Amino acid sequence: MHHVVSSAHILAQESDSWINTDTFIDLFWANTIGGLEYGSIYALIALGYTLVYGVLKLLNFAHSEVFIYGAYATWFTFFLLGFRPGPTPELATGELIAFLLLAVVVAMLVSGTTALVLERVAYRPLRNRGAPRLAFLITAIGASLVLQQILFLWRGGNAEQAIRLLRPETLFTVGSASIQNLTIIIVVASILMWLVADTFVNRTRFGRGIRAVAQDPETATLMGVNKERIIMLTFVVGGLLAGAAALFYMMKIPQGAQYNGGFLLGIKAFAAAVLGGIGNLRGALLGGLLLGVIENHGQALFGGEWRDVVAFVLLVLVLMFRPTGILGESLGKARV
Amino acid sequence: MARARITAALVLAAAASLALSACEARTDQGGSAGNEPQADAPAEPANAHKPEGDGNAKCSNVAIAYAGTINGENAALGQNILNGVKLAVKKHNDANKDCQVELKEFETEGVPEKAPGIVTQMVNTKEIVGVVGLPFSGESKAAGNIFDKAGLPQISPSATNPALAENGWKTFFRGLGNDNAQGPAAAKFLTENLGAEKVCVVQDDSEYGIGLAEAVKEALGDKVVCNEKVKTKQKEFSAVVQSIKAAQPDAVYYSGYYQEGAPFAQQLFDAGVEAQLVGPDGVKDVEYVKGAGDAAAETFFTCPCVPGEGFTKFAGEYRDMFDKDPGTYSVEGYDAATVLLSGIDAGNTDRKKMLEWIKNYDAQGLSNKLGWDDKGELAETPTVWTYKVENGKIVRNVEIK
Amino acid sequence: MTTTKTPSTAKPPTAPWRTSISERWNNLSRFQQWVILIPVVVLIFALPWLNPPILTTEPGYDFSIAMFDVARYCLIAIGLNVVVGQAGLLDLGYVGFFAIGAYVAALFTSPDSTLWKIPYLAAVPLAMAITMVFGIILGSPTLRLRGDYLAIVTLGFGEMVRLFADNVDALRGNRGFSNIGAPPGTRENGEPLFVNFDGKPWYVLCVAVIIIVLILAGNLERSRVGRAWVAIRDDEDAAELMGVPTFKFKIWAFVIGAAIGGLSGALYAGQQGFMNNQKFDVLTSVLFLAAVILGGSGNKVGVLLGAFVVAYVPLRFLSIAEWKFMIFGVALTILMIFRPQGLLGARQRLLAYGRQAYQRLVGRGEMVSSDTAMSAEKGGLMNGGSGAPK
Amino acid sequence: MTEKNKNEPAPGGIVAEVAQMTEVELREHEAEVADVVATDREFAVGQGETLLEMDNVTMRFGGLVALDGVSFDIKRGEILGLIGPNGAGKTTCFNAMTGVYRPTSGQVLLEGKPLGKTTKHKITRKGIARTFQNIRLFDEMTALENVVVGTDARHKTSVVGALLRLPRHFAEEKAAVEKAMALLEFVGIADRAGDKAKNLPYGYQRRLEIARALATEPKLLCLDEPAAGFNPAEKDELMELIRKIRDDGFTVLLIEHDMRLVMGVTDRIVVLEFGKKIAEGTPEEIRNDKAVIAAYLGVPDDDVA
Repeated sequence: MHHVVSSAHILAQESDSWINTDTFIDLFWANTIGGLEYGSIYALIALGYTLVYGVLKLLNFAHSEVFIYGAYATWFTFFLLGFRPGPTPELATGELIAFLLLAVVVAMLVSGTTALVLERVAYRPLRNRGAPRLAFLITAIGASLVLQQILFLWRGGNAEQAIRLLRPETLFTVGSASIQNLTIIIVVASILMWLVADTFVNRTRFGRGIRAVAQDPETATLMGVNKERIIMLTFVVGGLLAGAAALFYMMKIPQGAQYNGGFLLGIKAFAAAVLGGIGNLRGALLGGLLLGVIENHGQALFGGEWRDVVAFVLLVLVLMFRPTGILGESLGKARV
Repeated sequence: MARARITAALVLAAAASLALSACEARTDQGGSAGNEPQADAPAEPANAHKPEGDGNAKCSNVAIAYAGTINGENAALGQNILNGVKLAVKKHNDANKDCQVELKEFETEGVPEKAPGIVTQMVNTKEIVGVVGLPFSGESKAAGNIFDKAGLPQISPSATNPALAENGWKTFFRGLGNDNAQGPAAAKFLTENLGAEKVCVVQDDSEYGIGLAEAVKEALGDKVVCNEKVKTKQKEFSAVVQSIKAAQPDAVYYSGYYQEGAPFAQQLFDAGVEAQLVGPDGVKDVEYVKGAGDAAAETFFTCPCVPGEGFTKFAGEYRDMFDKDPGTYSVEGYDAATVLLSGIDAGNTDRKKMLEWIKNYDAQGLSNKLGWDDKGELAETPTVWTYKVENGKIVRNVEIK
Repeated sequence: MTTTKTPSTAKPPTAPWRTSISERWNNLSRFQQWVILIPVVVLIFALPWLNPPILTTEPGYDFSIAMFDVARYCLIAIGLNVVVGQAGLLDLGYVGFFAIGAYVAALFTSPDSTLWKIPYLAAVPLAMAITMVFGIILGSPTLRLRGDYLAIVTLGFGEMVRLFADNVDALRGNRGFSNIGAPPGTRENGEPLFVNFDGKPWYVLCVAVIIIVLILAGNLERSRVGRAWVAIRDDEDAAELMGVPTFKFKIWAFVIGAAIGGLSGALYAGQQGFMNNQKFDVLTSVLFLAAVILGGSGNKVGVLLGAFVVAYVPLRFLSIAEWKFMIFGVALTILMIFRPQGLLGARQRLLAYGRQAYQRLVGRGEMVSSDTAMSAEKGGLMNGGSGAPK
Repeated sequence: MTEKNKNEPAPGGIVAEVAQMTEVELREHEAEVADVVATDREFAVGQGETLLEMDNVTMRFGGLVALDGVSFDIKRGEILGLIGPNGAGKTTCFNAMTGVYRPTSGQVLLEGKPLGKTTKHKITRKGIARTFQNIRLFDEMTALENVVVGTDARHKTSVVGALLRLPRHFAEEKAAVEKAMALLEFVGIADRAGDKAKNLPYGYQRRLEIARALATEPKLLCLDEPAAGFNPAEKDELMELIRKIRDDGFTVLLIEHDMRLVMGVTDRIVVLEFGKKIAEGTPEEIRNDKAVIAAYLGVPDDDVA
């Protein structure tokens, strides 16, 4: 990190110090809270990567598109409810909750369906043919491209115009951080979603199936687990969570519905999954939150334009020095 | 506090401009009775050149071309221009039965990478005597020398980067004012009209955004209290917003395009920053108004473009043909095409003659007085107008004098 | 010994048309091959002048420049094929090397850069050298990873190159560099020969470069280096245990791929005359990858074909240009299901002495892969390592 | 290859040619082949000296102890059998020798020098080669090329040398192909030299692995269950091949389940159980060893002779 940034500094010929420790200290709480907010969204998307990786040992590249379909679903839900781009409408609390719940259900359904279709159309034929590993990865890239381009050809290259139902308002401040209603909703709801997912995987029959297949597909099959059904289920669960993440993201960034808008989030969520320990549900949560916070502090230190670089560097460092992530693997093995 | 002061300044400015502007009543397409603009939009100049000419032109096998984004990124902007050109060509061809000018369209997707291939093809197409394009500064840079080499004149209806005219290209003409005009005007608006003492300048990474920001910063001098950078396609601006919040400016000038401008404005607004936001022509688009949500109503725009709502006839014809309102640079596209068409009507059916024709051109267009200096800049610097959002529409505010 | 003498077994049936072409070709002597090759090469060189009616991209896009674009993609595909096709390392950040090459050429020749200036022809090898250094820098930490992880890390590195181009002021972001240098030479009228509005000289230069690179890459392929790559691709652990220094050869693959990527970047910057930070995104990397995979990774003719399709189709059919990513995305997906080895499957000739050896052995030029066109067997890149995900 | 073969390829190729040879010619041919196979090796030097020594090697994986203080040595020119019930640690032992794993404690010494942190490919160059329990050939390469990869372990052509085709490249390539062909004949699969490894019959693949390992010119050849999946006739052929390899001066370490094969071909046997060495001796001694019998008797094994 030091090396990377210092060389950039020389090239940039900046006269002032390249590390803004003042900003870092001044905005510590603001960045921490903001980081948790983004981090909880990363965490939900990361769960999708982690589940699929755990069960199939597949980096599901197209998961970012599963997410962005949820974002579009959110937008269209708002649109069909009669809301239009422009100023935030005044809504009664009850109405607001009802609309948001409707949106999250639609987004989850759309993302879940997308994930299911992806699995059946793209990955299953490969499994049936016993295709080699890299074929899956290339298919994932191809499928990601196709899903993305469907949106591009249908909705064009620009982001959908912002529709927002809830105006962020500062409730109270902690140090430099202003805690907004949106922050609380996103963080709390994400952690709730994660809890549900964790309980599902660790406490239910289907969850046991998922863990069994992740640990040893062959034995699991011998023990009467229907592997194909478990794989489908895994994709769907990942999709549902991505759909929920999409709603939260759209509440935060209402301009988020853009055909290629999932890519960066997807990469970061994957980085989060790896950081926490891929295949590990708790790792996804921890990695997501941590990445969000580190990224925010990183941009305070080095400047906003380096935000994405921080995430990539983190990903590379983790893979190089601790490929099993912080918590290590639990659903399956991390290294091939 | 700041807001109150700004409002007061605005009222004063508005009153002044009302007093200065002509008093003839005009129907206003855009605003309702309660939203009278603070300055009148100019009407279609009576002496404006017309693409239809006198209707007696004779020519054959001659074409003009549009090159630029059509379906690529930022396609809306390209479509606006192309439609303006199409309208001009249609009017010309309808009026002149013996001079049917063909309009050839070339898609560059707005990327510099494709420009040389496309432009080379254009210069190799002999019937093309003049080109409307290229819309963006990057692609213009990549291919301007090809026009120059081939002697094919190009009138850019929207590339405002000043450096483009400094390449010594003899075929480059700019159909509108450049950022050097807009920058000082914007600074003037910020300090005088809005009374801002502390300004944050935010620039994107485009040729346009950087150039304009430089011009604005130079004119603002020590009133610039922070200078932030954003990137094309960026959607998340927390770092920039935090820095601006910390700098506590009276006003923020966003030098970039609406795609990033809209979410930026919204996040600035959400964070409770009360500084007045001002954006340039790249932000002045209905997409911004829809994209920025609550923040849009609080934004001013500067633009070296004349308010189009006075051009009722043009707007009507445009709507009839394309079923939508003219957008940013539609008028400029129309004007540029008219220059070329009138040249053809005057018998300038080869490139050399056309180049001479444009060089010597001196007539009122719909938007600007069109006549060029040696570098291809408009000889008469066009005025810069400010705009604001009212009821979800962009309406004119004041002319910066 | 007698017990181990097994009668010659019948070869598995092969698809007659495919085998016959490649086999017939390989049965020809070097001389005969050249007799056929030379006219073909001459024809390829002459393409921009011939401007054949059906092939032409006009009136939408200048044909000579289109042909240069195609040639540039071919060069890129050859470079990426070394990494992906030969060594089986899925590199999703290849555009990074391309970008570095282009930036080096721009930085050392464009008047917009503050660095000292050198002639374009000196900047090209410099670009290659610097990209090779970057190949080592990026390769040494990442190449210990495998499969999916390698892919994602290379993707990360590619993005980082792009972000540096965006963020570092000296690289001028979107403003870019204009008047990038070009090779010397003038026309009869004293005008410079290499200009951005005439693709012909650039095309000839690029094709010449491609031929040299193909010969050199072929040399590598038919040496212990090429064999080591294929061994690594097939089974890295086994290769290591058979004495192949796998890490070293993976770095070499990366570095050689990087050099070719840098070379094509420098050619691109020179031909364009202007370049900025656009178009170095992951999508472009995927397009490069599609060129390699579609044609058949590991097969030089295949990747040339793939590169031709990827570069040429959007220029020839400008009306569907915006569909290109869709089309290639669908093609990749379908191909992986039905024909993972690509249009032309991998077919190596790994032995310089293979020809004689096989001639002695079976009395014909070369043993050709007995894969049939119908078999969806693993091929090329598609046989890396540990089998399908369970 | 003989001069004759090089200059006048017979119409049917070398296989047909060999098939037409008389008994005497065949002997001569075999001798030539063996000669090429054994090139550059100190043939029969220091027979009986210690070649490889396992010195108190312990391997731990988490809580599992796969090898527990195992010590034995392998002498030059012998065939050593390594046996034991499933999970006794035989393959772990192999992996520790070939550098796949590093011992948790203890060390492996080759010709008196500890292997220490030597990387896998360097261990191969130092003279230990192996085959795999589950065949791991380079599927996309021809049989011949697979073997040539083995010979490459001894080659010195650099990447630049290969790129520019410097003289050494040609010399090495030529020698490699000659030697690889000879090795294929040696193990008896030369007739399919041009086939992709994945298309070879199972038995051929096993033999090809042996040829590939021999190509690295090993001092010690480790065979990991080479007879797995063979029928009795094939096993006999394999025994013959292993003996032939030893007779050519190689040292062989053999892991095998098939007791008949192990007893029939080895000079000495080391028995492992639960990661510990329980016995060591000649086949005769092992056959009568109480500990071994106890270890094996629990599991009725038809193969125990």
